[in-house]
Amino acid sequence: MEHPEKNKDNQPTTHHISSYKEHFGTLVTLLLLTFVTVVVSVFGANLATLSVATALLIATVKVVVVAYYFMHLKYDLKLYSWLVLLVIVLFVAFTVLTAIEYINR
Amino acid sequence: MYMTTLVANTNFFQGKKGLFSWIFSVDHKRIGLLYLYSLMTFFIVGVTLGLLMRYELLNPGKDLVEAKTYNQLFTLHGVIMIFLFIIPSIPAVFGNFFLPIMLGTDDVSFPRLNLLSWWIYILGAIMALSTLVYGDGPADTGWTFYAPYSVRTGTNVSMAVLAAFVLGFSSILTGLNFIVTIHRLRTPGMSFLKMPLFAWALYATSWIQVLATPIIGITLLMIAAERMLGVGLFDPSIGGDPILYQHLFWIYSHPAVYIMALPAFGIISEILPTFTQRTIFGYKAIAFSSLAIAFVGYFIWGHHMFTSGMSGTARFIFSMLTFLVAIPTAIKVFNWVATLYKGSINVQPPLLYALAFIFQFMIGGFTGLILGALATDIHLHDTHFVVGHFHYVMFGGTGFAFFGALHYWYPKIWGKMYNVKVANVAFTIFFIGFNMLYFPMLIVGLMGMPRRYYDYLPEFHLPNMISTYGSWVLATGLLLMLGNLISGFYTSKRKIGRNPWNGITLEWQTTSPPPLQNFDRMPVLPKNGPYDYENKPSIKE
Amino acid sequence: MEHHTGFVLPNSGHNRDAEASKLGMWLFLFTELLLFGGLFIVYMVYRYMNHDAFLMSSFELSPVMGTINTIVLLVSSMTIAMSITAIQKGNTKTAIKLMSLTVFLAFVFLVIKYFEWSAKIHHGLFPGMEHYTNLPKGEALFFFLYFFMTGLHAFHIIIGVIFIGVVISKTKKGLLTSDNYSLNENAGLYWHLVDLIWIYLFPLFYLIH
Amino acid sequence: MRTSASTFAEGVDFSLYVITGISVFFLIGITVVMVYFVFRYSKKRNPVPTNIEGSNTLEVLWTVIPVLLVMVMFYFGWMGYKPLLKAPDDAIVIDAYGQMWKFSFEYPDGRLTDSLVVPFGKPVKINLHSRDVLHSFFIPAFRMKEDMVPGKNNFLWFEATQEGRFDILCAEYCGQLHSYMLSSVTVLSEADYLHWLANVPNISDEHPGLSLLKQNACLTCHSQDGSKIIGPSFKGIFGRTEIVETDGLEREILIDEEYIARSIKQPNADIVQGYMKGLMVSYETVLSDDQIAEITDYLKKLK
Ligand code: HEA
Ligand code: HEA
Ligand code: HEC
Ligand code: CUA
Ligand SMILES: [Cu+2]
Repeated sequence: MEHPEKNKDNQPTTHHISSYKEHFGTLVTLLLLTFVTVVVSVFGANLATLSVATALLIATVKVVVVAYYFMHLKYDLKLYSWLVLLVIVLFVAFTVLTAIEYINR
Repeated sequence: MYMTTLVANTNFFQGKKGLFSWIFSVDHKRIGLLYLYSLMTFFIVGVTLGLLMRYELLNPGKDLVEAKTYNQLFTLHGVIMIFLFIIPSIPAVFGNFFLPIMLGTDDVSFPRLNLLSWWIYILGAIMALSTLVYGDGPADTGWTFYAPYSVRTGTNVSMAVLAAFVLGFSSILTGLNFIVTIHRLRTPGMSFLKMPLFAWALYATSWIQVLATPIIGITLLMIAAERMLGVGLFDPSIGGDPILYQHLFWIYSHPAVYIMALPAFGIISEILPTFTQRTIFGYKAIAFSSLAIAFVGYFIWGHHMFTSGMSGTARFIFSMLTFLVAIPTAIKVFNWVATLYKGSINVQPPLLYALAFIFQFMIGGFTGLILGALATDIHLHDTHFVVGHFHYVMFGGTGFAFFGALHYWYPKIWGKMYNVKVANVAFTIFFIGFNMLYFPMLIVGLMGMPRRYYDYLPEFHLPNMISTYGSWVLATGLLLMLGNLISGFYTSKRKIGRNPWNGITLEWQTTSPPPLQNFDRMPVLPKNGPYDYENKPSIKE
Repeated sequence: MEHHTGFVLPNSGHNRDAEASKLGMWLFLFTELLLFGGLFIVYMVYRYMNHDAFLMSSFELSPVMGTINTIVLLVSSMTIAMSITAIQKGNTKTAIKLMSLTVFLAFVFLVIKYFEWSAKIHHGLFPGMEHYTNLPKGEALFFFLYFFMTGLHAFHIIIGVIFIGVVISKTKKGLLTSDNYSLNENAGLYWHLVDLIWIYLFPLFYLIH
Repeated sequence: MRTSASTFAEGVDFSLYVITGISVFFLIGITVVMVYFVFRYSKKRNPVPTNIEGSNTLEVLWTVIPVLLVMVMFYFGWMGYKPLLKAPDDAIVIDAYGQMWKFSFEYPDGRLTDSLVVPFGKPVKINLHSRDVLHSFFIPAFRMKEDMVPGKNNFLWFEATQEGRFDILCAEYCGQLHSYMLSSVTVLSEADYLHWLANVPNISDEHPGLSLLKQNACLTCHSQDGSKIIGPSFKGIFGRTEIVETDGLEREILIDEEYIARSIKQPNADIVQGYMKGLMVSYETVLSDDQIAEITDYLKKLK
């Protein structure tokens, strides 16, 4: 949990510059995933709830990609990734606890 | 870029003068005091409403007001006390004033955001109080705004929930500012594990403020939307569910009770070492238990809904987790008591408040355990036992810690001193009045008197009467205490040095009151942790 | 200022600290995520309780429009990310162009949204309207949530546009440069958040058939 | 503490004693130690403090012991509560309705009452319903309560262990007259209960319209003697003219059959001057047209 010592002119400690190519690659990945989602949901309609689960799963993958590359988590201090994880854990706990109540009614 | 160059011999009261230099100041100390003055104003309004309620409950039947007015009274009392007084109280006043000083820096990370959060707070307060004078009257729903009643009643619920929404933003901004400040601005050499425990407590609190408040924001917004658009979002006739509202409300509002409690724990952890002149017992245990409380506190909201018809599984889980949250609190209490062991104890008003805190918070906590157990909560839910419980933790706990802090840091903030003898007398009256007011509520709750009752059955009369008399004793004590503090401004002759209590944290190394830049010389950290009295740096005037 | 004592506090809240503003931004994003999180919980519970009605209603929405908007937002996310690369490399002009492109895409998103909404409102599906009030159990909830969540999301888009607008003008004035770009980064983070939320809104409302 | 008059009460009281016992022990113990330390180590008696940083043994001890103790508390709380989860199959089933601000009960044979009568020593299951907002069905002597939630089927069951009459209170805030939402449960010996079921007449010879008004709790808001409670009085209502607000516009109307029916079905369409919107809920799904006609007929007679 030690915080990074700032260097003397108070610039961000993380200097990584992502390349344009990396950003473009990220976009292509995201578009592909979107395509898969649409295909699964529109054409896999008979899978019913399963298609929702898949769609959400893919959405989660997309979110991770956006956060990791576009939002620079990959190159930032580990602290940020841990905090994002904390928020996700909390949200999942809220939904799971609420769901337990409704499913067992 | 610029660095902070310090100016000697001017304290933060000097320098710019006039109202505007205060309400537009970005100095954390002035903002802290702005909060103090506004907060005390709302507190007086809130307690006055409380006194009126107690007067109404003196005898069965009507004593003072109509049923509807009574309902509006307790709603406004709850809203003011929760959102305007106790949630901001310690963080916004003492956190703002002392956190940067204790960390050895000159301000919070975002000074302007800090000022903004005070303005938002005032805006929210005006919105909340505006219902008194305009529209269809203050809400009459209880501070919980339970649907569907809150959607149906003709009183001005929309304004009240929007006010709470706005106040949430103020709370979030304070929390955000503190987290960043703690991460970025600790003085060199102060690692996380060398931070004062008050900073630790605020750190844990801030995480709750940031991560829980948005949920209630959106929920209250839904209530407002529902009323304005005339749709029944929580209405079963269109497929909604009133219980869902309760879940969302308590997902925030249970963690919120630790927003109220954790900073108070921090205060106690500061007062005890100072007045025992020894290091705190179990520093790490106290520091980490704050984080544990904050974390576990997120998962136990269901204990407010044990009688709402939740599934057995959910009741089982929520009840069990509720008991777990008592453990870190227990750890704190034991460590505090152990800190008294072999100290050199100087009994002064702040210490009295701290001891009363421990005693009353225990009563509050233990009644909390009784409520957390399923069988007993089925009987006690929504009775005056609950009212007794939360006044014990909120007023007997946080309220007492707040006043303890006020007595503790008074000489530092103003460079003056109140009359200690009068303070001790006021404390005694306050303490007796408090217990006389709230203990009977526990009894009458066990007897089965529901809360939010304008009128009650004759068998509940005696405890209610004692309770109302207690409220008058309490009021006497409070008035005496406030009077004593205020007259200290005018009558104090003694010039207060840097360190009247012989404290060890950094705020005692600077002048009283502190200069605008907080320090007139470089603060020195004790060698082994913040409470290392054996290697206490000597402080020259 | 007045007379100096000649010593300086090492860490000051008045210093420019890029890491601090980034941390602050992330914390703010967390609050936004949980704000929508609350709505997602509402969505989850009501979908569970009114399963068929939610299915029925989602047919009213056009997956084509939804997909186009998803693509628009993803591309805009890339352009803003690239604009940060540009400013880091000192290519101020490119950065401004990329940010303007982001703003343009945001408008495209809003225009499409506008047409979608007007079609729904035309059918009287907006909460409080005649047809809405007579909807069967559950469907009214779906449309309330649809308007509330996409509306709140659109509101964030507008805020984001303003934010990026401010950054563009500051960059133009030369206030933000290759060694002072934390505001650019923060605008980027905010914009990605808007994208993140849409990534979930899209399947939940448009694709659940 | 009140009398305990149900099998459930024993479980509640027992867990209460367990938790209170442990709590009082700790409360007194800790307070005594604290006060003792303050005297023993006061500045006068102990001028030089000793710095003790902590003790891992103690930390473990005072983590583990409370964990065990709270688990004991949890266990008794759960065991005391568990019987409530499932009602015995042979329980007598009674439906209870809550509405602003009245309880009413429906027996299996269709008998309607506004207070509860149950046999001694027999399991009774109460299905809880609400017609408007949240209420809570609370019998302190039985130590039980459960909320009445619109749109949700909650229940509660008990076996009375004492004959007599006990209070029923509403324990969930439900508006203006929340504290007057009272009723009672009378526990009769089985023979008396059967006698009550068979002989005490259910429907009295009062006007059917009046019975409907009573059953639906109209009279908690509307008086029959001209006094103003929550809503306008029913006295002389038929044929009177008054000012109402419709969609924000004021207009004068004459109260006739049609207006009364509309007031019952869509109470918020016309708001009588001086009264509040949103208090009265629609009875469209509760009262049939025939029943509304009965009510109207009765109201006509209330001069
Ligand atoms: C400052 C605020 C605060 C705090 C800190 C707490 C702390 C706790 N609260 Fe409280 N509570 C409220 C404020 C607070 N509460 C409010 C406002 C309400 C009502 C809201 C409303 O409906 O309007 C409420 C309501 C409430 C309920 C719902 C009651 C109902 O409506 O039916 C419950 C039920 O479980 C509960 C439980 C607890 C528990 C278990 C703790 C625990 O954290 C307590 C832990 C502390 C201790 C246990 C004491 C110290 C420990 C020792 C001395 C060591 C020895 C310990 C052991 C051997 C275990 N609280
Ligand atoms: C920090 C929080 C806090 C504090 C400090 C208090 C303080 C008090 N509260 Fe509090 N109370 C709540 C938070 C708080 N309350 C909440 C959240 C609720 C739930 C609301 C709901 O149900 O929705 C509640 C509900 C509540 C009820 C239950 C209502 C019901 O269910 O029917 C009662 C009843 O007696 C009560 C009484 C009091 C009293 C007498 C005080 C006393 O502290 C007041 C003591 C008074 C003084 C110390 C006065 C000193 C006087 C002056 C300084 C000036 C006086 C001037 C004039 C009279 C002109 N409160
Ligand atoms: C919760 C309180 C409440 C209950 C219960 C209630 N009403 Fe009302 N009622 C009101 C209020 C308030 C008004 C006036 C506002 C309005 O016109 O809607 C009103 C208005 C009326 C009117 C129009 C009176 C006039 O003078 O124009 C009629 C008729 C009426 N109610 C019938 C009933 C009947 C029949 C029932 C029971 C089946 C009932 N009410 C139950 C509160 C209530
Ligand atoms: Cu019904 Cu309170
Ligand atoms: Cu709680």
